[in-house]
Amino acid sequence: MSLLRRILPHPLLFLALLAMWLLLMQSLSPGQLLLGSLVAFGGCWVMVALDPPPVRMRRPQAAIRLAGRVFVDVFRSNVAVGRIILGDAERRTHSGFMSLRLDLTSSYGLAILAVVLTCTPGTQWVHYDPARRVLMLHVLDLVDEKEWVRIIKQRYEALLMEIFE
Amino acid sequence: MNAAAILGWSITLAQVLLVLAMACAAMRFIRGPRAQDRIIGLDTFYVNAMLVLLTLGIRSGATLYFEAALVIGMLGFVGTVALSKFLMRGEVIE
Amino acid sequence: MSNGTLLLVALALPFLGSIAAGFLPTHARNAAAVLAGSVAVAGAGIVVFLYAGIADGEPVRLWLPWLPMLGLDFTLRLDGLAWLFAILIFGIGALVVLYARYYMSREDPVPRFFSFLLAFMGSMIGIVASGNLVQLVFFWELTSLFSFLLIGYWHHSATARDGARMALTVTGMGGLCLLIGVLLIGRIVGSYDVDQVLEARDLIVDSSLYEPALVLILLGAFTKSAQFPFHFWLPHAMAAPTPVSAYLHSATMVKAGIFLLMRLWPVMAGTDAWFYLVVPAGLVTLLIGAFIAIFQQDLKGLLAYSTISHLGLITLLLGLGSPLAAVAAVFHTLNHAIFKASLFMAAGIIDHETGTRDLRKLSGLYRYMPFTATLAMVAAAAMAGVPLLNGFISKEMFFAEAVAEHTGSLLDDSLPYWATLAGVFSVTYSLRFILGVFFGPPPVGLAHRPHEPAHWMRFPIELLVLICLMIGIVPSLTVGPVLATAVSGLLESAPPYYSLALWHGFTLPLLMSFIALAGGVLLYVALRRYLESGIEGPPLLRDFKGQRIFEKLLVTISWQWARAAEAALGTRHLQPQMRIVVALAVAAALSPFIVNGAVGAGGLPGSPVAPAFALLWAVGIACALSAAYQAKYHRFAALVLVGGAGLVTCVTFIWLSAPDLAVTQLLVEIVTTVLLLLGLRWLPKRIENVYPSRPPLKVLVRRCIDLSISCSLGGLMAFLAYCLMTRPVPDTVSRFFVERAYTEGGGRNIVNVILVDFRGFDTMGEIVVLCLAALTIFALLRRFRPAPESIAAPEQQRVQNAYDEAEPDRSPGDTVTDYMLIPRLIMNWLFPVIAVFAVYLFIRGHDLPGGGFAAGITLSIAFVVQYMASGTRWVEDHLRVLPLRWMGIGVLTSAATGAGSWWFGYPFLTSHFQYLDIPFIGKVPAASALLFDLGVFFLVVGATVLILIALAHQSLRSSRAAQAAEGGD
Amino acid sequence: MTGTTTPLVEHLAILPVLLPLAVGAFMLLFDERRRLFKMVLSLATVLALLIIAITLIVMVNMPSGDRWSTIFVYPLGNWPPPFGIVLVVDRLAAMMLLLTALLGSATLLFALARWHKAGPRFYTLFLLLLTGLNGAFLTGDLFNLFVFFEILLAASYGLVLHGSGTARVRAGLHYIPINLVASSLFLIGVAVIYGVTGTLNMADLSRIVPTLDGQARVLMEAGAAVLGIAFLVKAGMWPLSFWLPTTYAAACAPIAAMFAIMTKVGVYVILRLFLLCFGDEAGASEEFGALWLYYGGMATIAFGAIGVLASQSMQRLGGYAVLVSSGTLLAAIGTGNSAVISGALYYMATSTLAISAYFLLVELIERGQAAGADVLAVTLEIFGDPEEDIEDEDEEVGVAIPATIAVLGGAFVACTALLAGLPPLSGFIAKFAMLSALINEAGDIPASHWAFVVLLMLSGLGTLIAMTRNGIRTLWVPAENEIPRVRAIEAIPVAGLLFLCAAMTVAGGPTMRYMEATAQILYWPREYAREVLGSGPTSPGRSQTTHPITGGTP
Amino acid sequence: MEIILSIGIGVFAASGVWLILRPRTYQVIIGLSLISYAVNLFIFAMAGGGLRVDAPPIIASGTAGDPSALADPIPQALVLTAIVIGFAMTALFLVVLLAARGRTGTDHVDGREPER
Amino acid sequence: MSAAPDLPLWAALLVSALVIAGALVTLIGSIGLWRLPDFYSRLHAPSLGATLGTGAILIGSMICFSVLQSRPLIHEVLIGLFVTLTTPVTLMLLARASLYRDRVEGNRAAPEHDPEPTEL
Ligand code: NA
Ligand code: NA
Repeated sequence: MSLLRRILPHPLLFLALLAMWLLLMQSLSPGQLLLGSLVAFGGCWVMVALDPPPVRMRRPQAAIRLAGRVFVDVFRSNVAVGRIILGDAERRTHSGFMSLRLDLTSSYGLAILAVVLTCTPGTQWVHYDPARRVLMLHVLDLVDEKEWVRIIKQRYEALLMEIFE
Repeated sequence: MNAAAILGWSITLAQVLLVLAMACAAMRFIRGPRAQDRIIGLDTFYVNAMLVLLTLGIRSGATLYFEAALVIGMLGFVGTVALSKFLMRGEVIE
Repeated sequence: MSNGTLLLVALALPFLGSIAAGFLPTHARNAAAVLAGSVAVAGAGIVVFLYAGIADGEPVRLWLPWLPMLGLDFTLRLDGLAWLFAILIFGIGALVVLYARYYMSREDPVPRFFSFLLAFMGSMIGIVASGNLVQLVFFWELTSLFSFLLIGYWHHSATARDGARMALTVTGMGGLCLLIGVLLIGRIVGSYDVDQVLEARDLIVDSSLYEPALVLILLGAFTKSAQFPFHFWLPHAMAAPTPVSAYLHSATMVKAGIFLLMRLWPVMAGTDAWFYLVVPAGLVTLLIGAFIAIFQQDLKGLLAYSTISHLGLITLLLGLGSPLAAVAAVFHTLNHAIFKASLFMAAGIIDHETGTRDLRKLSGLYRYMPFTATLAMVAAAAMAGVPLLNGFISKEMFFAEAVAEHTGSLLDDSLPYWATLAGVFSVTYSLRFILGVFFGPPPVGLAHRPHEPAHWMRFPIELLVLICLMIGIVPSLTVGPVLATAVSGLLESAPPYYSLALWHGFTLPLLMSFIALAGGVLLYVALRRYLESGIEGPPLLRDFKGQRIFEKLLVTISWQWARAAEAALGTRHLQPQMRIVVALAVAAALSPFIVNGAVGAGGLPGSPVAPAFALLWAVGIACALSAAYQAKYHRFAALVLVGGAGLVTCVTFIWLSAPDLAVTQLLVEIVTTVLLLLGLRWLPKRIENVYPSRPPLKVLVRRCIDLSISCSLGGLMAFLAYCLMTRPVPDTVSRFFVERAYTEGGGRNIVNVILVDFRGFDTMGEIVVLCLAALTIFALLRRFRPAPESIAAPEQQRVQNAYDEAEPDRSPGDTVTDYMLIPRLIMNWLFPVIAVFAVYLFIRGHDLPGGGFAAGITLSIAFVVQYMASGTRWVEDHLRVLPLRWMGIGVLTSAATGAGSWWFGYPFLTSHFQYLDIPFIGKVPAASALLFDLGVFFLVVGATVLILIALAHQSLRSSRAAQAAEGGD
Repeated sequence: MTGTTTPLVEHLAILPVLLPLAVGAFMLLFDERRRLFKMVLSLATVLALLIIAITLIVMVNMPSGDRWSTIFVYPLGNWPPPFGIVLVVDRLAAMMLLLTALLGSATLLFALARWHKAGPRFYTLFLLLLTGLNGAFLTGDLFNLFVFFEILLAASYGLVLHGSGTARVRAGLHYIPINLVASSLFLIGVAVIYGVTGTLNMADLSRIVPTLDGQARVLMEAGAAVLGIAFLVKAGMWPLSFWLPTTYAAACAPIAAMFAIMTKVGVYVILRLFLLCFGDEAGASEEFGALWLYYGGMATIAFGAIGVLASQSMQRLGGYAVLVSSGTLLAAIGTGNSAVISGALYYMATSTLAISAYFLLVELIERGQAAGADVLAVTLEIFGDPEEDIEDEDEEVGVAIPATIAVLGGAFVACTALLAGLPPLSGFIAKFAMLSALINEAGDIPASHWAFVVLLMLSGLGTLIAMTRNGIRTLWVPAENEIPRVRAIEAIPVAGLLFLCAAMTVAGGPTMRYMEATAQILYWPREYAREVLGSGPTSPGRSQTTHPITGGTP
Repeated sequence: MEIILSIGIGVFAASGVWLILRPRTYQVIIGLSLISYAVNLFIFAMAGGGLRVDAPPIIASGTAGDPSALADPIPQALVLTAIVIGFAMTALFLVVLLAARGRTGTDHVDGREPER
Repeated sequence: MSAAPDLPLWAALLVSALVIAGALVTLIGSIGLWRLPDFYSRLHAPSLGATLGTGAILIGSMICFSVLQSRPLIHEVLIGLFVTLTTPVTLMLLARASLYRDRVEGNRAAPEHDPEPTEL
């Protein structure tokens, strides 16, 4: 394990880069595999120089569940937001800021949460205070704040904590 | 009406819609009123333009326009990040 | 050694001597004088040696090729006339050198003086010995140049400087006219060769260009010889050391004009135009010079005006156009040179011994320096035309010519009276010179008691006065043969009969001489009181000072008018220049249409309009117009808007089949945005709205002009673009590229193959431009001095830091850390991803959109992203970037790839490609062009990173400077 | 290896571009502390350029076959013209290369006394400027010309700003945007010409222009006109030249001296393209724009002369002298008379050398007032460049000897004579050659020629007046001023340049003959086109199928 | 398409020229950017064979290209070079204007405020 | 209109539907940019195009090219991935920046202090 780490410092990154290379080249030929491995290997070593916080993924299968949830939510909120936009003016005035306390501390987990919340139309990550562990959001349809807290904490945070902590 | 024509017309329609979307975004960055409005307009403008490129690619039937779309997808955010950071910090690189 | 070569030696000697003298130590005055003296003596010796042949009527000639295609060969030609002048130049030159050795003070840098003097001597010889008129002008201008240096020799004195400048300006101007005149003669005759010109009288006189040529040549001659109205420079040249006055302003340089008139006399004189141009000039000069000379208070001024007058006399004689008058002119030239040089030297001695040249202070010097006084008196008598002295004979000849009939005009008929009057004046000023200086009470207030000078200083005067006497008493024995030779040289034919006898019986000229002598004495007596009152200048002409007018004119034209004209015709502002450039470009582009009629659109049908494309451009146009509108007060908005316009351009490129352009444009767009933002940091806030209510009318008019200029250029470009896009296609050279890109360039992306192979040289140039821009930016930023308002950290940072400081649980910098917390993580991880993408773009470039440039920019964006995410210090702690090295390696790689083809014997940049069969991998294209592209990649990374980072570093530097300033307080 | 290979000597054509480029880039690899190494290297490079230029002159001057002169065509990448880019060495190009090398050697030597320390990476900038100049003179391709123009401009921006300081930055603020606009015009012109003719090769262009139909010809002329404006901005024609005196006055002495050839690039290109495209064989487009050049040139002479008179500063005077020189050349080209042009070529060489010498000299003369280096700068080690500013002015820059002022004075007089067209140096011969050609034109002398003659004379007179005024003010008046300290390596370049002018006088015959032959060849565009286009690729048949080096089939 | 592109080029150029005739350095640099877009499009429009949709000059299969089926690659190559040079010059001018702002205390193009 | 590629009818219809749907969603998002009343609301608009709009068009593109070249061509996935990863970065930075600006300027649009965390 440690030998592999010494030769290949970020195996996940390596795989991702190799996949990216093969996708870009639209080919699975041995030549491209070799070339892609070389490039990905170089990329990993570049990353070593940047010294990122270590990634520890405990339950990769949870990640797939998360992806599914997000996919569904994104679709749903697309529809919801589209209605708000096209609907009458009154519907567009329910937006507002809200905060919630997060238990998640892994920076990767936070990053994914941020991406998810921001990608989902209707919620916008504004600010996270790591000292107080408070996340501030802007929500387009802020009728029931508790409902939003529930969605975030139960649908996403729990899964993320499962994956990263 | 054959398949190619259907596809051709749909793509034309899609392009008109997308360029209209670009126009909306452009109106936002032309009118403002605030700097942040302009940035968000530009960001949307970039994404919409990328989609236009994709439709052009579909119509041409060749993957030659992919790189351009990928450049927007991967690096288009750099400009807007710089703009946002400038608003927040008054400086892009500290 | 042939005579021609000897002549060349005589010409070269002074110049060589001049150079040698220039290298002598500053105070080596004996060595310099010996050098100069030996040159002059040797020259004189050579000239004397050459006499025999010339006297036989055969000029000494030498021809060396120089510029044969322009009719200018180095030609020497020494005939009788030139011989006479040459001997004067060397002979008097030798005496002046001897004199100067004692005259010049120990403090003066004498070698330089002798150097100039010798150079001048050589130039004079050059004039008289020229066998080619252009060559004559060449030496002519040289005399102007060296006389300038000689007059200005004592350049600490303002009079010397002004005198030198005036002399140069006037004679230089004349020289330029002379050049044109000579060129015209050359056009008429078909040659500048003196021999040929002298044979072409009919051609010249009958030519329609005769009058212009004559006027121009006379301008040259008159300015040099100080003829009215160009006479005023000569008195001011008296600020020169006296040896210079004696040499240049009596014996030689002023005679150059006379020489020129004599030289061209056979082919130009004798016409009405000649007579009416030359005679009046000479006459007025003769009279005015003599008249003003009477009233001079400066000894040298008196001599200078008398010189002017005598030059006028000679000019007048030449103007008459008769051979006998020409004889008289030659003779008087010789005589004047001799007596005037001695007089100047005498004046110099007086100045040297008494410390002044002011006639009001000088008096009764006879008792202190009787010998010098006697010599001066004899010379002055010669000047006055006293019998038994050389001046008498030539003046007698002048009177005779004045009486003689030439054109029968009123001017001709009145000449005897004017001549007599001039004679009267000359007697008067000669008397004033002698009586004023040597007689009367002893002088008062002199610095020291005057005495006789060193003997060798007086020797030249003795010699010259001796010659005066010899010529005056036995002319035909002494000067007769020489004169005859000179005259035949001048006339280019057998001389007329003339007699050099002293006594011709009781003739009208004798009577005129007598009247002149008596009248002169009477006039002197009459004017005595007036002169002793000490008033400077003549009664009638006192307020009319040519020099003053000239100076004023010169200053007005060459300074005040020039400044006004420069301001009126030019500008030092950028905006008008830009307006002119653009407007002229539009005008120039439209001119062919105006001349040839409008051109319509071509016949091509044009592609059908896609509605989305039209809409896209509506957006693009809106972006551009708003950018134009907003750029003044809303910089940030303008930046965004330009980004929008750029994106529309990108989409257009893609739409119209140019993926490479789109990729490149996009990448550049991104980098440019970051760059401009980096710059915006250093541009302090603009003060809003200069014109609170309505801009003034002037501004509105200017805006209207700008608007029309910009619309016209826009319209022009649109028009040209439309015309050309709808024109049927010419068979362009791209057919070649399209057909060969794959088979011979080894790439499917033709654009990329063009860039790295067909036109790889362009790309190499382009990366050099990028390299240069980066280096310049780097250099400029090394000494960057930010605007005072922007030195401090931006307002946002100050506010946020203050907030962090105020909160108990936060420390400064927390805001930004929190702000960047998640973006930073993502952006860090993007680094290898973007880098891989860059590699992809690079490798695929030869076949698909991409290539070295796009890859390079992409990689540099990867760097910039890190800088933005984590800050300069952090990035530079983790990634070591040496942009300058990258740049050097990049250019070298490209160049070395190009030069690699030499090894195979092919021209630079000849590419080579091959498909390598690698086990497991299969066929891999390996083109040398890829290596070339690698160089491009390196350079682009280096240069772009250098530009961005050098700019980003300014924040660090200024914060460091601010800290240092705080620490200092 | 197949096919014939290029004789080694033919690669000489690329060296004037490649050598300074490679050395300049090479020096980027070393940090600024290795100054001696860089000095030696850059000096060796300019000397090599000088030798190459002389060799090329000798080579083009050799008769080849039935002709008395040789044109070398160097097909880059071995692609045959008009498709690939070619370098063309003819008499004119060779002469310009020599001038550049001469100026380069002189100014570099001068700069090594102290100016090289005034900013980072001086040597690279300087050598790349030479690259740009040489490339512009050599290239036979219109767009490649643009690229080299940009190289030389980019280098010149860097060098104008070299040493920084407010005046230079302010000058750059005008110089750069104006040239950027001119470059845009350049591109528009090139694009139109390509759109009409479908080619970028100059020789090909000269072949195509006479065959264009009416509409195409008008469009082509419009493109050429825009292109012409771009060149005229660089050549400094009035009223496109107001930036020039300010810029030249602001640049440090060796750079201003090197810039003496920058306007000549514009003139060179106009001369070349004008005669190639609109010469005697251009059909209906013959002499297009000649009147513009003629009267514009004369206006430039007038404005330059006025400026020379109106200048208080010696540097500014030099800038205006550049304008006079440019105007003279432009008007001479506008006459369309080959005799005038051969005189003008001689004049070009002379005035370039003279102006260069003048700028160097002025700095030496005015050394007393030299502004000190000012700014402190901090640099991060990241660039591998230590901070090192130009040393204090107290540093010994030369020995003050009493003769210095005399030497400087003598040099100043020589410059005056050169610029005013007075003997004994080549300025007189140059002016005489042009005047003689103007006056000896067949038939009656037209009034416009008289105007040109008068302007030539008056500009000479104006220069004489102004230069004596300034020379007296600086060299003769200040008796109390300190004698400037001058180093030998500063005096030698000035002396060398002036010596060259003297040599051009003495060897007037051969020099003038060269110019005459140069002018004549410019009048035979068909000959030029045949030489350039006729030269195929090095190995026979490249344009058909085979690749020069055996490669695999794709 | 031709007429649209022509008008677009014209407007870009006109806006750019309007800006470079303005007195503030920042306006000039924005104007130069717009002009360079216009010029690049102009060069691009000079393609022999006119504007082409869906015909990028990239050879599909490994054979010699067919000139009539592909867009003219030369203007594209020229524009690429022009883009790079334009970028370099924009960067350079930007730094010069910053330096001028710092040294002269004004952002006027003449390096000094005009006297009113 | 230049010809579109020749797909089988089912694919053509599918691709057309996806592309038009994507474009429509994107347009709605951009209209939101125009119609939504304040900046923070407008922040939500672009994510329509960045998610569903992009996704639909990308899938259309993938189907199109896979059918055309008769092999799975899914490199467009990368575009979706990067858009998903990078758009949030911009929006997060922008949202926080405007919050700062509004607070400094005292605009009503932004709360003066963070709202208290909502607890369940
Ligand atoms: Na969202
Ligand atoms: Na490429």
